[in-house]
Amino acid sequence: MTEERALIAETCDRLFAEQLDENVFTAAESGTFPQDLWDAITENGLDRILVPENRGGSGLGWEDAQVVLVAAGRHAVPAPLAEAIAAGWLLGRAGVELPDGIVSLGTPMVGGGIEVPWGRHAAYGVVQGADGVRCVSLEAAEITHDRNIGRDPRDSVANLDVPAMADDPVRAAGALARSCQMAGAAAAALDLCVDYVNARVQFGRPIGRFQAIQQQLAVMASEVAAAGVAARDACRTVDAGGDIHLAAASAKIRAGEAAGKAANIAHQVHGAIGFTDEYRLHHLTRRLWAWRSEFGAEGDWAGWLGARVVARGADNLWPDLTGRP
Amino acid sequence: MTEERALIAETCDRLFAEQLDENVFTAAESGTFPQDLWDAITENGLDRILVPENRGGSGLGWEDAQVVLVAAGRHAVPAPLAEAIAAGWLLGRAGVELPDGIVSLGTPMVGGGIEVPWGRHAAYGVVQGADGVRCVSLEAAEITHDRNIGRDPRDSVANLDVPAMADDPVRAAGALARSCQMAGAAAAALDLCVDYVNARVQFGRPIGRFQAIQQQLAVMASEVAAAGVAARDACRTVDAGGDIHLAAASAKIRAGEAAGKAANIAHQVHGAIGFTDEYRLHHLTRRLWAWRSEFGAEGDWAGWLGARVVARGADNLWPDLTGRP
Amino acid sequence: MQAFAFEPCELPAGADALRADVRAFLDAEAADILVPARARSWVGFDADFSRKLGQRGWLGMTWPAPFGPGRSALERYVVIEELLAAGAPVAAHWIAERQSGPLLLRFGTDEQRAMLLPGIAAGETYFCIGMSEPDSGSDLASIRSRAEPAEVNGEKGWVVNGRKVWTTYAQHSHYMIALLRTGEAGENRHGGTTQFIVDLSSPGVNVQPIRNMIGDEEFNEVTFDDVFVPDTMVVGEVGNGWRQVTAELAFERSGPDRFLSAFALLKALVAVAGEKPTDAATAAIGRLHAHLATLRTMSLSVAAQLDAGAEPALEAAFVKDLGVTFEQSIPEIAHQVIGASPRIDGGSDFEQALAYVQQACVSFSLRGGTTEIMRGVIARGLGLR
Amino acid sequence: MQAFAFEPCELPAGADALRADVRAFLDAEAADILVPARARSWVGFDADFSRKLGQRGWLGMTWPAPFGPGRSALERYVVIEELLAAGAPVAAHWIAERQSGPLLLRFGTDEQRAMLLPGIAAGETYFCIGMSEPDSGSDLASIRSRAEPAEVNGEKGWVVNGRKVWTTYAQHSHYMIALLRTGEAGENRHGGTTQFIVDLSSPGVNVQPIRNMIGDEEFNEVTFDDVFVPDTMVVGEVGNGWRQVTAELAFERSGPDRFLSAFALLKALVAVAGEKPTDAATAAIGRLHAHLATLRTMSLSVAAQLDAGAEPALEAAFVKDLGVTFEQSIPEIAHQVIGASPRIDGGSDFEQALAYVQQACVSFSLRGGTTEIMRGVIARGLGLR
Repeated sequence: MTEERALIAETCDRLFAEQLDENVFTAAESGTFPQDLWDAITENGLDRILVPENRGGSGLGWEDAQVVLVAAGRHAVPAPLAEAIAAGWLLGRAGVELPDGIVSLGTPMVGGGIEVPWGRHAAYGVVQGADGVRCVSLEAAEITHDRNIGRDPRDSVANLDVPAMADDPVRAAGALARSCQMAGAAAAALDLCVDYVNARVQFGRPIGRFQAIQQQLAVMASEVAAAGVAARDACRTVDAGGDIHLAAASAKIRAGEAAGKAANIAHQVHGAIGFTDEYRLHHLTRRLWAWRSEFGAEGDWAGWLGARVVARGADNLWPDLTGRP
Repeated sequence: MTEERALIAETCDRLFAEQLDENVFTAAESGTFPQDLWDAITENGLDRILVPENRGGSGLGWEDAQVVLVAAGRHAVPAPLAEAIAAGWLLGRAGVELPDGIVSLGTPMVGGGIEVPWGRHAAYGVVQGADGVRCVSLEAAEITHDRNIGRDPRDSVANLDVPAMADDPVRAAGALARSCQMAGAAAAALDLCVDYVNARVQFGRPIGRFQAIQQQLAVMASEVAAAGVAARDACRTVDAGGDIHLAAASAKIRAGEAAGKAANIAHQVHGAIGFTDEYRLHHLTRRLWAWRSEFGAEGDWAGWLGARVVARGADNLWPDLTGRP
Repeated sequence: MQAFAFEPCELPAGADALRADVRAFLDAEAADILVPARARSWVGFDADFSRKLGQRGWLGMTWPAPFGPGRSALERYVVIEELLAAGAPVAAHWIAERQSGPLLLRFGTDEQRAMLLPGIAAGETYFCIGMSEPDSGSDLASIRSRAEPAEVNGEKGWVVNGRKVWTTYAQHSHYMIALLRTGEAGENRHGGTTQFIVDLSSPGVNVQPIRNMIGDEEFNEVTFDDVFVPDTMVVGEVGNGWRQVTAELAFERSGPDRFLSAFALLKALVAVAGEKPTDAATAAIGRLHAHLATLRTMSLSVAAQLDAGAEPALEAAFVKDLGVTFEQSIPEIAHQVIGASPRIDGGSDFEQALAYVQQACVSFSLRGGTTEIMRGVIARGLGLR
Repeated sequence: MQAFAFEPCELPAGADALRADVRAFLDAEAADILVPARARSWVGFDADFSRKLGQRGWLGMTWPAPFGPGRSALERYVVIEELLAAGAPVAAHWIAERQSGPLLLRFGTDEQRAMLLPGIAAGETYFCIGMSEPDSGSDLASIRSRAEPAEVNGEKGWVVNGRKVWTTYAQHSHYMIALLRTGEAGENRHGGTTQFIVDLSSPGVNVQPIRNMIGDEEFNEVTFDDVFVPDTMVVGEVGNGWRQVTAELAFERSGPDRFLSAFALLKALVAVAGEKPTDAATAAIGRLHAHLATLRTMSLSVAAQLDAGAEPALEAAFVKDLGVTFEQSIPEIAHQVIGASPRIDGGSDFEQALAYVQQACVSFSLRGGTTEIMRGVIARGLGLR
């Protein structure tokens, strides 16, 4: 990792660690916006990391944003940071001015209307219109409040419609951001597991000495490693000018599957303590389950990617795999 | 198990153990019909267990046939016993005379023609015609020889056509027979595994003492138990007048999945010795992989059964599950 | 040769009529339970509902007179599976009726039976199980909560000190069957423990609900500070706790609660697939149906064997391990084939059931022994340990 | 905090041109290989093909002059992955070029290097690995085949007695790098072994092919009866065998052969799905594509780190474990989504590839350490052992 990115990672870890404790989580998960956390985020420009410099952002790339998003995942950050980062990239790419205030992402819902994560707190939502990406004000929006399994706000807007497009860059950017968050949350869950099994003693020895536990954590670690590589690989592809949908598909499929496996193994290894509210694990695992299904679950993206691979034909399978920038 | 069935099981085990050795397998798997084995089978009337008594059979039910088929699976019997048993039931049920000689099953192939296991050795094949089950002579058939992964003959007849029916009782009877065979072969593979891990010493102790091996064989044993119950349950359902397709679907789905898991765990636990020709395991595992895909793989039957469950609707899900005879 | 005993069993003659009665009862008493509540299955707590079950004679059905109608275990099985399939709230009486009652019938005294069984059968006296401790989860033999012989106000008994944790619904229970240390564990580590009936209203008992990650308060921490338990409340033999507990555990490992905990979600999945059928959803439902049918047949077989006095520990362990694997696969499969993003407040029945079961199912493999422990039991049954 | 080092790596500038060369070479030399043969991947044995690779300078690419062109490990990676993706027959030179050559470069003597490296680079001198023994599979430290110091006709050396088993392609190899016991294992059990270059044409060497369940003769049993091995054929230090072997194993755990062994079947699956697309097949292909792309990036990262002199043992173990799990999932997925009943003589390309890989894939997890061993290595890397 370059020094620059290492510095970003350090800044994020310190900032999130300072800002987040059980009270902030409890408040955020019952609908109170974590304003102090958000202010610290905006003061450090984390939300505008992908906004071009001439528009007040850091003008960095997805591989830098990935460091912020992985840290956000590690700390289960209950704030619309991923949405803001992706929105910044989408508007910057489309040459659309980034408004002040919280900007989230809007994607069409089955049955009409759009879903906007943190919609109740957001001033705008970036949507894919017929003629490209638009920034829509949510001021006059009829917002229905709801939450995902992570108890983060997942609101919907009935009176705003967006044509359901096959390739929706808002959905793809959201999926790429979620892939990075999942890689971070899964890695943090693994750290909790390793510490727990080395500390928890049963039958006279740390449960980490039992081969069954070791083999399960080895599987979890492999999945965590794969999620991290898949997310970063996709970010590098986009930075190098590659197609956002192809990149997001690969990352969301691999990181989403890893998220499910990591969350389930983490709970199996922790036993009852992992199921309690007081113990940290659930902040990570509930969000892993939620994020898997947002901006397209693995099944959706696998169908999309598979159709393209099949259409390209067997003879192009290997050349395409090696041809990517 | 009733005494009667225990006696049948004992007879089969003894007969198959006497008849089968490496030479018989090698000959059968390279196309020579195991005539001695077959004669012993027919002399004991095992092939006619489901044929009504007034037609020269034992007039017993599928739950009795299941005992023979499980034993055949245990010993990886390389002969058309399952086909003959199913054919006997189909013809008996349709009131069609059972001809002399080997009677196998014919099912339509994608692209035309019918597939007849052991076709080159069979005198007849039972097929589902437009107006019910028929017994077709294979004398004038143009038979193409081939083999499945178990190296048992899987021949096809180009100049015999059968209308592809949604519900083909020949396919269902074949699937039910294969489910019983798989239950037996998986159980035999488990016995080989338990003996091997208790004998094979590494790092100074039998590898069966390693928790990772124990947990894997526990999973294998659960699958073997489930396969046995699924196959027997289906046979009881048919004996009680239940629908052959519903029964075969449930058994083939559950036993097929168990077959795949059991074969893979068995090889993982055995390591290199399990991969050799001289060691017995592959006679069982190759047939488990082959039988999974014959007379409808799990995916086909799951789609068929799922469509019916969905059509019956959520409110009938539980009543239908408990309503079965 | 490994031989697994899953002899098929026929439900007794009156089973269909009984089943119809229970379904009628449920239509009357539990029709308005919303799907998300049904998804809570046997953690749904409703004392009124339990009392009504008692009035119908469906609690303690298999107990001999004078405590129960002495009906067969398979008749009880029919009642239990209908209640679970409907997601009826059975938590209040669940432990008392399934475990504590049978324990008292087997190891209790006449006095204990007379005092407690009627209340359990009436759906009014609730029990919890005091086994796990902060430092004794899977390693149950290492428990440290102690009962010292003592005499208080001229009554012989024991003074109890210690801490039990993860005790389901202690906050709603009248009694706890507590496994306490009364002597040294000894060579095989399984000695020196005794089961006591602890009246939770006794002075010195403190029950502290533990909020779980879904926000429910199902688990509790129970602390004992010099709690007096009279001699008359010892269950079975002093020092014989381990054997009495393991017999009890084998009994509760194979019931329909081991594979029906996620049934409400499976049912919701069938409904959703009906509205918008896809090949993936249809095939997944067909596969799950085959698994469920097989599990039910295995579970019924074990129930019949238990009824006939056998102790099919290996077969019960198969049902538990296969059952919990099946339950925990349902939210994963629902995610794969429907890919909906579950909203936990206003989402559809399917979304709410998926959101609940996805979180709750990780705890399904903790009750009555974790997956590793169960597979250890199976490995022992195979002769590997 | 667990930090896994998978820094991304850029392929060197000439990689694309090199890739085009290899593809052109394959079109000319391996175009007519049928799919079933391609499915055999790196167990395809063709001395002629190996020699042609040698002539193109594609064997021992990374070796320093005078033995090789000293090209980068990533350039070699491009050649290897193109050969494997095409299912070209690389078995003849495979062990010699990937493992024995690098071992000699690192631990060998100038004399050994001069004698053996040119033949390997030319694709004419083939090696096999003598490690496992009948009673020493995963527990490599327990090997018993011995080398005793001796002098024969005035030449100092060692007399070897014992038995090696599961030795891939010993029947086609000129030399074996044999790990033999030359002293006591000692406290940590890893002492007292030494690596020798054994000339398989020496008197007293007996090579016996072992037919495998697919009918191929890939494994062999090699017995040594008083075989004389001169001192000059000791590799590295006497007694240092274990360390030299483990360094060698880490090196070969993360190459493209760890996840491309079933590529011919994946390619056939894409073709079949093209003819008769179903949702299930399409989604499965999308998922496998994502897994394969991720594995390749991880493997390339490890290759770059090895090239820079690092020893990423944990990262290499991830690639092996994920890679073999990926390979072994392909026949299972093909069975689930296509459900064809593979015929092994006249069946379609897809059926023949499925039949072969379904049987062969169970052996993929045996090479270079079983799954349990690999996950033990990972657990150690996590600080659990």
